[in-house]
Amino acid sequence: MNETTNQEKKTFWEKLLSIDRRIIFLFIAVAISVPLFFKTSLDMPVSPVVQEVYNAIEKLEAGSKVLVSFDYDPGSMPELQPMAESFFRHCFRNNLKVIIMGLWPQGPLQANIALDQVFKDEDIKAKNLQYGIDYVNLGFTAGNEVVIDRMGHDFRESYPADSRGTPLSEIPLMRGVRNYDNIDLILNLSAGYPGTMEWVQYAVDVFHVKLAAGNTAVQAPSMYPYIQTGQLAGVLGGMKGGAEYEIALKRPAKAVSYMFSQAIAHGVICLFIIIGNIAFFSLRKKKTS
Amino acid sequence: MRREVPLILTAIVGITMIIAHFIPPLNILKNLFEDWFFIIAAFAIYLGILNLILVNGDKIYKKQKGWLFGAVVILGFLVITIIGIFFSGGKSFQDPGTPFYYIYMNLYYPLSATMFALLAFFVASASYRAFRARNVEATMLLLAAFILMLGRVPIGEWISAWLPEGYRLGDAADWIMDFPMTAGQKAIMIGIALGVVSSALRVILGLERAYSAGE
Amino acid sequence: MGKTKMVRQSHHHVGKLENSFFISFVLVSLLLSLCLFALRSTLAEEVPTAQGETAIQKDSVPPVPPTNVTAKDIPNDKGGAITVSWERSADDGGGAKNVTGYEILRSTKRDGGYEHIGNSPPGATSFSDNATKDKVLYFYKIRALSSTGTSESEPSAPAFSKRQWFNFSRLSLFILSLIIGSAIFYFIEKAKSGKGVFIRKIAGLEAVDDAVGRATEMGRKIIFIPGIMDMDSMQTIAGVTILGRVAKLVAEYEAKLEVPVCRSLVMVTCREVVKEAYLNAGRPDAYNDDMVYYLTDDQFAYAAALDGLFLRDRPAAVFLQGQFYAESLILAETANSVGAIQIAGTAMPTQLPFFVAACDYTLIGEELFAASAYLSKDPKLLGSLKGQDVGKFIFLLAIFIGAILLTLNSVLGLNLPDLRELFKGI
Amino acid sequence: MSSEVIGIWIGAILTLGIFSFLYKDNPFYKFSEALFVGISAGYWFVVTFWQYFVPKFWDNLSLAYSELLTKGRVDYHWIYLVGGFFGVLMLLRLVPKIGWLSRWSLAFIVGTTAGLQFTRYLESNGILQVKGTIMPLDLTYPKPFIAHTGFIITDILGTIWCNLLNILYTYSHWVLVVGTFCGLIYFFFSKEHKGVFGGAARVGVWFLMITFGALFGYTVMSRMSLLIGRMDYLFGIWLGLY
Repeated sequence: MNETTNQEKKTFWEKLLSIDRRIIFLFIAVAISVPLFFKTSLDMPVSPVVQEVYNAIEKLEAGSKVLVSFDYDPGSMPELQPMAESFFRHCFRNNLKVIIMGLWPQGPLQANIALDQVFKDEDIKAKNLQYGIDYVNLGFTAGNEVVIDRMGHDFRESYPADSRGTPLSEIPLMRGVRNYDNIDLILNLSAGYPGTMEWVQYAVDVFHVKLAAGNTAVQAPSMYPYIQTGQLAGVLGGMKGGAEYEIALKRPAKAVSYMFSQAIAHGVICLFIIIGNIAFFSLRKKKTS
Repeated sequence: MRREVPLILTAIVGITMIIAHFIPPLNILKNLFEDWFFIIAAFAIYLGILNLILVNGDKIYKKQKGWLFGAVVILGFLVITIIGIFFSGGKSFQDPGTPFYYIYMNLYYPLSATMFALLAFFVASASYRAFRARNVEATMLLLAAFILMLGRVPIGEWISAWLPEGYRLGDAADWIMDFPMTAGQKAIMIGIALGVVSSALRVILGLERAYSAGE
Repeated sequence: MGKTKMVRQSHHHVGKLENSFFISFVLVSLLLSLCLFALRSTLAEEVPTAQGETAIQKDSVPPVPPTNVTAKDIPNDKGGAITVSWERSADDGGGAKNVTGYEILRSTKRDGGYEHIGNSPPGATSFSDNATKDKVLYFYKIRALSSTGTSESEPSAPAFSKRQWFNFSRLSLFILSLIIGSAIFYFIEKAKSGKGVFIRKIAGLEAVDDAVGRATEMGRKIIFIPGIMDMDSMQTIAGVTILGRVAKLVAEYEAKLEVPVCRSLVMVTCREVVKEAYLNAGRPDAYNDDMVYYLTDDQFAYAAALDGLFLRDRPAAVFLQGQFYAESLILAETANSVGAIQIAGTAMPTQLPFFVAACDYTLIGEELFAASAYLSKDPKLLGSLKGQDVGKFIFLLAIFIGAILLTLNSVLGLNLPDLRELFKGI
Repeated sequence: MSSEVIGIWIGAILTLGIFSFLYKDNPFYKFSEALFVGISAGYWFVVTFWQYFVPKFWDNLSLAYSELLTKGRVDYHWIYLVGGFFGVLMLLRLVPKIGWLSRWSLAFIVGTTAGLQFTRYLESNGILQVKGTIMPLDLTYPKPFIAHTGFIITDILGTIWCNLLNILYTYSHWVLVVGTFCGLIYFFFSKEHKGVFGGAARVGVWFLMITFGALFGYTVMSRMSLLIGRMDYLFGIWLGLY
């Protein structure tokens, strides 16, 4: 990969091409950190795949049941936590019933952290939401996609009790819920396996339930084929997706404020790519002449 | 025995799993086999752990270079294991408030998240090196990456704000994601499907059996 | 990326016979698909429906009862379940008599003996009864509940659940599995008879020899990483079989191999594979279990340890073959910074770009699964690659014909068949 | 200091330890790495124990045992003993003479994986993607575009850019179908990539390259977010600078 292996004195362009990568690292660190000190809010348009997720929730009638699966761990918090909060805000604002679960061991904990944040909002606090009636946390069950499959027959096959150990039959919210037939929408926050792909393959393809998702930016593109085939309603991709959702919801929060750092860092990388290409072409010109 | 049993077992189990997909009453086997897999893996982890301890223990015993770090590995392992198995309330070991959770949040999580965050730097250095317009293919790679990188953040909106709606960088990025990217990805996915089918068959037919032959 | 330079893997050119085989396969597949298509409608089940009479609207207290209660067997299952559906009560969704939920009642007689078997929330229109005895006739009633009283619907027409011995919604998948499977099988068998197969050159795999050779010359290690997933992933299995081929080369060259893994089962498997490879290369004494060792099950801790290993041991070649997630670039960039030749391969579309950007050679998706066959040069295994191509050909044909038919429909307003219907149940 | 504050300090120091690797390998990193390997190995061991071994093996068997004791009947939960049997075979590797028995367990695992993924991939990655690609090759005709920005350069650039995009928008469906088609042709192993076939394979490679570029560009965002999260932790939570 080394462009210059000859021992002759390197020209400026040659030096630039084989620049020590630690210099690039330094630029990135600065580009990310400095904007954090300026709390700036940016406006941006909402892309269609995000709008579709918003619409999927917005279309539900009050009292509809939404299953939210938390399939990530703290490693993806910066991207997915803002989405989780926005999902909860949206659901509670529209008086939807929320059933929380997780295919990742730490998932349901992330849900609790997000709930704590959301309950600080005045309008949601005013609703005086009650555990077991307005929302419930089923917790984690091991088994990955097998859990999804079994829930298609009966939730109780995977979750005999909620995360607090209360049998599902004793939870008012769960009484009318047997399987996906009784769920109006599944929201999935996913950072890998098991995640949205498994929900598509095992819940949507088999039991024909509606699904919308929030993904890390890495994962989101692999969901586009599923959106195109209608297996998935829409997807929020990474921090940008989260920020757009916050804007669609008219409730800017964390994701929107982080976007400034994001934008500067992208700019820096693009500049580096441009400089790299200028150096590459000036060298090539010199060689041919 | 040594050679035949594994081959026959693989073939029978593999074919059963394929057939079970089409015969509803056999579905129960799928769940059962997956549970067995988890049980086997739960047993096998002792082999891995034993190996880890032996390798690092050997380092300490022989006072090899960096033996102190070997001690850190073993100590870290023992502390969290003993706490997790015996002192964190059994099955609810991950609940907030347990000592296991404390170690998780304050040691494991920062280490894991920081390792993950290193990617931000590596993405920058890799793109600087790889994205040069050497030929047609490399140029396409570069252009697609460039448009996506700018189109996904507000900078893209600012520098293309003078263009009419539907023609800005963000829109171009969306179009790339929706059509050429989806097309390329579909091709890869369909290829993978056939690759999996073919290697699964090779395994089931016993043509690819390095894992179970020998002696 | 693979250059399209070709190598002839064997002396025989397989000619016309193969082409006719291709064509006959396609014809058979189309024929079978059409048969199944025709068959499907006759196989479809009669759905017994009961036209419940609309309840007489009274000004009395209870809510309007639900209507149109129907019950039917859930198709293509192992039996023991019936779906009940109904139309909501007119009072569902507001008003003084607002429905607060539904109770599902079941009996084996139309006129009485109904038992309460479950609840549904307001707004619901269906319920699956997962506790039926097969081949027993059941009648269902839905009772609407409200704070002011309850009302029952007319009973449904009888329904019974039955065990289905074949899932007809997956028939097209079944036929396709058979066709592709037998194509692969056919070409494997054919290769056994000595007829060779053309396989195009895959640049990443041509480089394996060089990489191992270079490591031998430099006297440095070769590190092989079979992904981060367990043995329940086909990609790990593919990676491990590639390890077998690479290990044999390593043994022949007398180079040094190290395989750090992150799953215990993978460790056990890799040990078997490497041991076997050394045995086949005639150097069983050079093998020792320490070449394959376990680090940790954790994705990033594994990456951290490998990064340290790369910097301290400066391997000459690094193989990354298997299922990778975010750690792909952490590994590839660090290995690149110490100047190792990197040959990567994965079927994770999201990680391929990083390998393409940071590694010298990358096996893309299907190439990963083809690699062990390619490296083995075993005609039987190469035959299976040819079989895969039949699958690709069928898919290409389906896309081509399907798109043309639909285009003709939309441009000329024709009513030609929609090929997507073939895969309806999936 | 409360345990929470101590926790934040430990977290911050370990964060810096990992970051120090970016400069060069050093004892601080080596310590963090060793600690990470040890802790994570223990973490997953504990998780496997409580979330797989106990519920899937132990609980099922104790259920079976109690059924036997209380009701005197052999119920189906005993079947989990088979999984345990394979698990024990695995551990026999520690006994060199009969270590080969572990291959039975491996054979079982490999067979299950091969069988399960055969149908799964053919269905979700194969048939469904083919089905999604079958679509009418409709054309959409956006309006031709002439820019009026008041500057000659932006007018020209804008007109070129917008009309270029217009062409692409017009052929969107073609791009999807042709891209998938040619991409698949690239993967053919048994046919030489030359002539028309080679041309199609070349176009396929272009599509793969665009796909990789787009995926890379798209991912940059996610990676930056992670670093933002860490920096926020260091500056905001640990140092409390803002």
